[in-house]
Amino acid sequence: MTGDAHHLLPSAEPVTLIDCHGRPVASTAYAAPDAAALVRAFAALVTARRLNDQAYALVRQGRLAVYPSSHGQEACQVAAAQVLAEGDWLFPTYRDTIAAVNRGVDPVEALSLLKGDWHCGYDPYEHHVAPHTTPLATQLPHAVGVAHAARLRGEPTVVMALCGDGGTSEGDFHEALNFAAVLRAPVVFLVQNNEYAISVPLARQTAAPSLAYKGIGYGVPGERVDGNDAAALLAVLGAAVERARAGGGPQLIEAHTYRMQAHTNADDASRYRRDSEVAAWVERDPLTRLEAHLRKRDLLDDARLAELTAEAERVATHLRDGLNRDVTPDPAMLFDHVYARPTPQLAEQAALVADELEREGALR
Amino acid sequence: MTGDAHHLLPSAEPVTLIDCHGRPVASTAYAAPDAAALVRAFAALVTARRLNDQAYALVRQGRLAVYPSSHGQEACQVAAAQVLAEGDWLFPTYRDTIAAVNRGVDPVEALSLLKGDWHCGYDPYEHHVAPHTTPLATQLPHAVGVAHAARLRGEPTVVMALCGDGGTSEGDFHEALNFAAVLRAPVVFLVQNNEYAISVPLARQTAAPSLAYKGIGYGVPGERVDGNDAAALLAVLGAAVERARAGGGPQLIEAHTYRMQAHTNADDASRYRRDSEVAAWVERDPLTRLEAHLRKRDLLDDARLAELTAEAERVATHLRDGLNRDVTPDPAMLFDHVYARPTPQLAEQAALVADELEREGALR
Amino acid sequence: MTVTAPGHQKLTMAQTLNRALRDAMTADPAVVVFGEDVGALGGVFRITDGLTAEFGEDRCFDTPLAESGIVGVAVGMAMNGLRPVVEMQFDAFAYPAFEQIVSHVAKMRNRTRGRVALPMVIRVPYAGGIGGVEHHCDSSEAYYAHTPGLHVVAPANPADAYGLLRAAIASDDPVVFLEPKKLYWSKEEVELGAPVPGIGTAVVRREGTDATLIAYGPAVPVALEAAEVAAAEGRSLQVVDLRSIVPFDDETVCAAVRRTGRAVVVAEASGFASVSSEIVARVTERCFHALAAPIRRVTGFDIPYPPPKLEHFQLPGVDRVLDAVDDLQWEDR
Amino acid sequence: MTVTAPGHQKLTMAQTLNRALRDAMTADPAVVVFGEDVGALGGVFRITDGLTAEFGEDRCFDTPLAESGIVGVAVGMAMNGLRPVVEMQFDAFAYPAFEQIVSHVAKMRNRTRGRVALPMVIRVPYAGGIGGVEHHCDSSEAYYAHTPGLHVVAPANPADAYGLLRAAIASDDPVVFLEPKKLYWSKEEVELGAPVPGIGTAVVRREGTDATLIAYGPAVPVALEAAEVAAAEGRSLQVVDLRSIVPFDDETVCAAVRRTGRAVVVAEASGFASVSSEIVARVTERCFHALAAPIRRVTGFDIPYPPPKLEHFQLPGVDRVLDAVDDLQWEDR
Ligand SMILES: Cc1ncc(C[n+]2csc(CCOP(=O)(O)OP(=O)(O)O)c2C)c(N)n1
Ligand SMILES: Cc1ncc(C[n+]2csc(CCOP(=O)(O)OP(=O)(O)O)c2C)c(N)n1
Ligand SMILES: [Mg+2]
Ligand SMILES: [Mg+2]
Repeated sequence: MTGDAHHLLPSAEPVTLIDCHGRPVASTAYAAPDAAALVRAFAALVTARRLNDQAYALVRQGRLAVYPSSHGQEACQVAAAQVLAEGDWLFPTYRDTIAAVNRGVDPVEALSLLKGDWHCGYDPYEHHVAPHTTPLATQLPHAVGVAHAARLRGEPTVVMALCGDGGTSEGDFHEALNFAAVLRAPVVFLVQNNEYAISVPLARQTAAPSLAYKGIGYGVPGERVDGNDAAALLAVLGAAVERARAGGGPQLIEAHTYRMQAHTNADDASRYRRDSEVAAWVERDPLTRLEAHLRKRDLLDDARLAELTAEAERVATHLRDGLNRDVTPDPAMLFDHVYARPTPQLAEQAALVADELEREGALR
Repeated sequence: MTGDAHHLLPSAEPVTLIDCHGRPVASTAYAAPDAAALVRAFAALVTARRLNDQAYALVRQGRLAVYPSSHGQEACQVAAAQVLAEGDWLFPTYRDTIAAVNRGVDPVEALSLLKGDWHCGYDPYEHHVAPHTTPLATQLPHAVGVAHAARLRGEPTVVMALCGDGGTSEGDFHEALNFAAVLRAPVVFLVQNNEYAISVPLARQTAAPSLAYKGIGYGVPGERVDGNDAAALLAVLGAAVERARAGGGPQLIEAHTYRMQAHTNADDASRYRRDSEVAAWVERDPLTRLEAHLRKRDLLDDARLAELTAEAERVATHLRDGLNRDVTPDPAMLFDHVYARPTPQLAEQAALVADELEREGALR
Repeated sequence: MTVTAPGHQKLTMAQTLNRALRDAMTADPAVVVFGEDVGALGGVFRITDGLTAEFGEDRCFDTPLAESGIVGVAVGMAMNGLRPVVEMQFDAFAYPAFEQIVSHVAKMRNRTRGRVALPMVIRVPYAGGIGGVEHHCDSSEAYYAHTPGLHVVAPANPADAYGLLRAAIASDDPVVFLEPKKLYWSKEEVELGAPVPGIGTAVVRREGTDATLIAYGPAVPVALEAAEVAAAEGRSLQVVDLRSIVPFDDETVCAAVRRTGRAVVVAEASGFASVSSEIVARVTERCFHALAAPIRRVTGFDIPYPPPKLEHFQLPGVDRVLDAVDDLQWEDR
Repeated sequence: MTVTAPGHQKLTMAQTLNRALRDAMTADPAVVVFGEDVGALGGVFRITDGLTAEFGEDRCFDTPLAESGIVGVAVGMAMNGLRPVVEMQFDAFAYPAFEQIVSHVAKMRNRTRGRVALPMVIRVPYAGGIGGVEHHCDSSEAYYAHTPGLHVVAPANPADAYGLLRAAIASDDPVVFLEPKKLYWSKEEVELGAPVPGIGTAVVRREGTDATLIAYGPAVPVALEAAEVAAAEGRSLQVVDLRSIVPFDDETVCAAVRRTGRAVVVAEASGFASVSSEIVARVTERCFHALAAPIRRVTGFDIPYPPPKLEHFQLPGVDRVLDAVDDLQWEDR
């Protein structure tokens, strides 16, 4: 029974294909993605960074209530989306707006939750992106259910389920991985280990050698990847998706990355970490790294970068315009979507609000 | 960070020190317990088996509502109790009555729950045995809390926390192991893998190579032991307790054993397993195995066995007498122990019952 | 809805529930059943007996022992075209799934403005009266009834059990389906082909003119028995069976109370901040001037469910109901 | 109880809660504080600010991110001589701990016939009105209040917050301590040396003769403001602040309602099967003939808590309270 146990263990070091200086790193286990894939990833990274920073700015301008930025984690976000095929599902957390956008979700709709207009601003079925989930790890069993339903119908769907290092401590993480393993559900669990859960550093979250070692306890292969290396992420996540699609079951992947900004703009990171710690991660930035690599290989030049920057600017403008447009949500919505049909009780309550509004109108 | 990861993995095969024929098995990792310890364990096993079978009989006679027997798992029960020092704590499940009794709990009081007199019939502080827990795995975080509190006070307490193979699937198992690891709490988690959770076989519970592989995901050493070999259990559990007491933190131990009877007498095991499967485990019986071993070493003879059997009979008689005594619990108890002092609301409700009883009395 | 076996038959509630599952699975391939021990064993109460044999492992299967996982996976399956019916083995063992139920099952439709519906049923064998040990006898309906977005129903007889379970499975909204354990073995002539009562409709089980007993689930037989005894003593009690706690049938209940001007709510759950509280509050709000006396409650006490030897003190019994009826200020006005 | 800083000071509720923790930790070395982000960060609301620095890592520490684990570990620590005070980061994030709270925290004393007490406090920043996103604004008191074995309290001002938290920590029973988030920054003259209100005592916050507003937690300031507005319009409203939901102060509440003969319950939580239902039910049961009109409820609707842009429709506001008062059948009799 335990003969093949060790293949479930992750590599001792995170898989890296491109180092901090943009130089290729040899790997026996994973082939580097082709040039087109890397260029595509880089384009997405440029827009991703711009969107992160734009959203952050919009908070300061009062157009967004709060934004948990993935600045520094963009390679995870982009790769998680790009390795999926049409029809595959993505299950994002509150920090994974960029991943959702990379699956096709309009960034304005994606930020509806954080603007305060409505909980989920997009149609989850349109791009097969589940609503952003706030209660930690609770989306993971949903991902297993979606995958298992597809498998029962013989569909080739793979599900990419995201969570953070903190989220791995929740019971739902455990139950989801176990269900996925027992059901052999085609789910890729990607843990973005950004070293912090709000203020709590990884060492207080777990005593494990690494989070990827949790896989073997479910009979799920664990793998570790450099979360700031888009090439390695595309390779490792891509392989996991292929394996799952082929019936190989779930996989657990820990991406080692770093939360460059505070948890959200409402957080004060100076209370629990030093700037020098953050500074050390700047040189591992996923954008500069891939940029250096592409330039070395002549896959990128200033002109092309200017184009990408302009495209990113266009998307940022779209976001800004969208969020600057004030929506006045209709209070009837409060009652419309609690059940397929309002209960008699809700109909009464809706009438009360309608009456209040009418009287207010009459007063004006 | 991962250099020392592999020492957290369990041995490929469960640790065995005495084989099915009572012959010693060499182990490089664990020394065999001394003769006195083995003889003491055997004495306890004889009583344990008798108690299990007596309790089962008492269900048929209607003196117990239900009994989840540990017949076949007695070596786990006895060893879990015997490796502890005075003042250490035991956290049992509903199936661990024998372990509780081996810590000193009166079997009559231990079975109060299953007789229906009161939820917990004994004082948990008297022998440091927590109430039997029914909601699966929920006792495990309690065990961590008791251990951590002791550690904060600098006390040498170790906590033995029991659960079943099914219980490992619950979120609370995960959270408890993680807390224990991060807090370095002196807890030994003993999973009695008896192959079934009611009707659900292990293969539907987990896809892991073995449950002991769950340890590494928390940075907790995992170990596997033959759960029908009292010697191996004493050695492995004893080492874990010592390690925990010395500040080495928690350990996860999976004991491979088998539930010889149905889940409880209310269960119909023929619906989900074949008799032949059960029969195969008879030769691995923990009692016959240790008996054969002790006889080979002249540590046991017929006369001594007769003594032990008589002692077991005495305990069984005590249990029978105790359970045959009908207790009429005082309904005032319903209200006395909800809060330190009854709320005004409860005082009113207690008065209502008292009034009913008085009127009933008046009618008679 | 096709029903395989029309005609009258004498069946227990356990049997009609099993039949409802089987008929629903036959009628709609999207219906899947899973939970702890629901496969080979057929569930500890045998409600899923034979389903794996008949429909295969894909349609009815055992899961790992993890209730949050069961409900969470069901959410995902419901999101992706299926109609899961999951079993929580006992009332108190649904609590590990509480976050999934409150934060997702109840809210998914609302969060997504109606785009993601969750047609799923959470079956909960519930309440006491069976001599069960602690954590096996909780009346947990208030937790669910207080949570907007869930339907909460509790049948009180085999026929309703069949009809309500079919309706629950057919519903496009999540339903918490409470099965009174002590009524599993109650037997009754059932016409399986009969029209299914809609979720949200209460029914007057017994006509009466002096006072109205309002009950649901396991308390209904108690109310009916009390009415029987009262009749012998010359008092005519009406009995309303809610069947559906959410939505609540204000119309039927209030009409019944107005007819008699007096009412007693009977329920097994602890009374404080409960469904009983709600019934008293909403009926009083609506029928205040028709009431000759305040509505009384006969409920479980505000204590943890007692051990078997003491549970009869906790259960609302006929005597306690009749005492409450006696207390309805018959002389005061 | 020793209190470090007597005398009057103008303090926010966040500050008095912090002071209560500090004073309790100083007074009793058995008091330990833990939860998510309560250490270096001082909690996302800064209620535990400075405690780790002052008392060390053993007395105030961050835990892994797992609420069931936090509460479960606290149970064990309380079993073994300590007095844990744990923080759930937001209301909806206490739900993963629901099984531990209902099946263990609430029942341990009862299960063990009083041998094992659990002197522990579960602090829950709760309710809305702060523009929070989904799952950050739940009014979850009904779940706890319905569960026998728990004390449930909710302060409505900085002084009570101090006193009730000291009382909760001193209690030998578990207390669910609900902190209205929107009142964290409300400021008041506080006399920290003043006698601590006992758990279980309501208080009349404002005298009045025409009708009684019954409120708790975040609804109290709304009730007081409504009374102020009503006074200007010539109607005299009395305001009762429950402070303690369990135990419930029937005496104070019923005396207040009897004085006016009319009442409105104001609460933020959804109304169905809620604490509000209980208040209406029990006050009506006790004061029926003193009531000129049925007691009205102004509560949250039976919907999931809405997004920020719409939350003002969900919150009971002054106008809605005054509408309910107007509805108390002033002309009918
Ligand atoms: C069940 C639950 N508990 C607590 C929270 C509050 N909370 C929001 S984010 C967060 C930290 C999460 O850390 P991690 O999983 O590492 O994700 P990251 O924010 O770093 O992306 C916490 C504690 C929550 N959202 N859900
Ligand atoms: C939270 C919870 N869910 C379900 C149950 C019902 N139940 C009681 S025992 C059992 C099987 C437990 O199996 P395992 O953990 O292997 O222990 P064993 O009975 O084999 O000793 C189940 C499902 C329970 N007690 N608690
Ligand atoms: Mg993180
Ligand atoms: Mg087992």
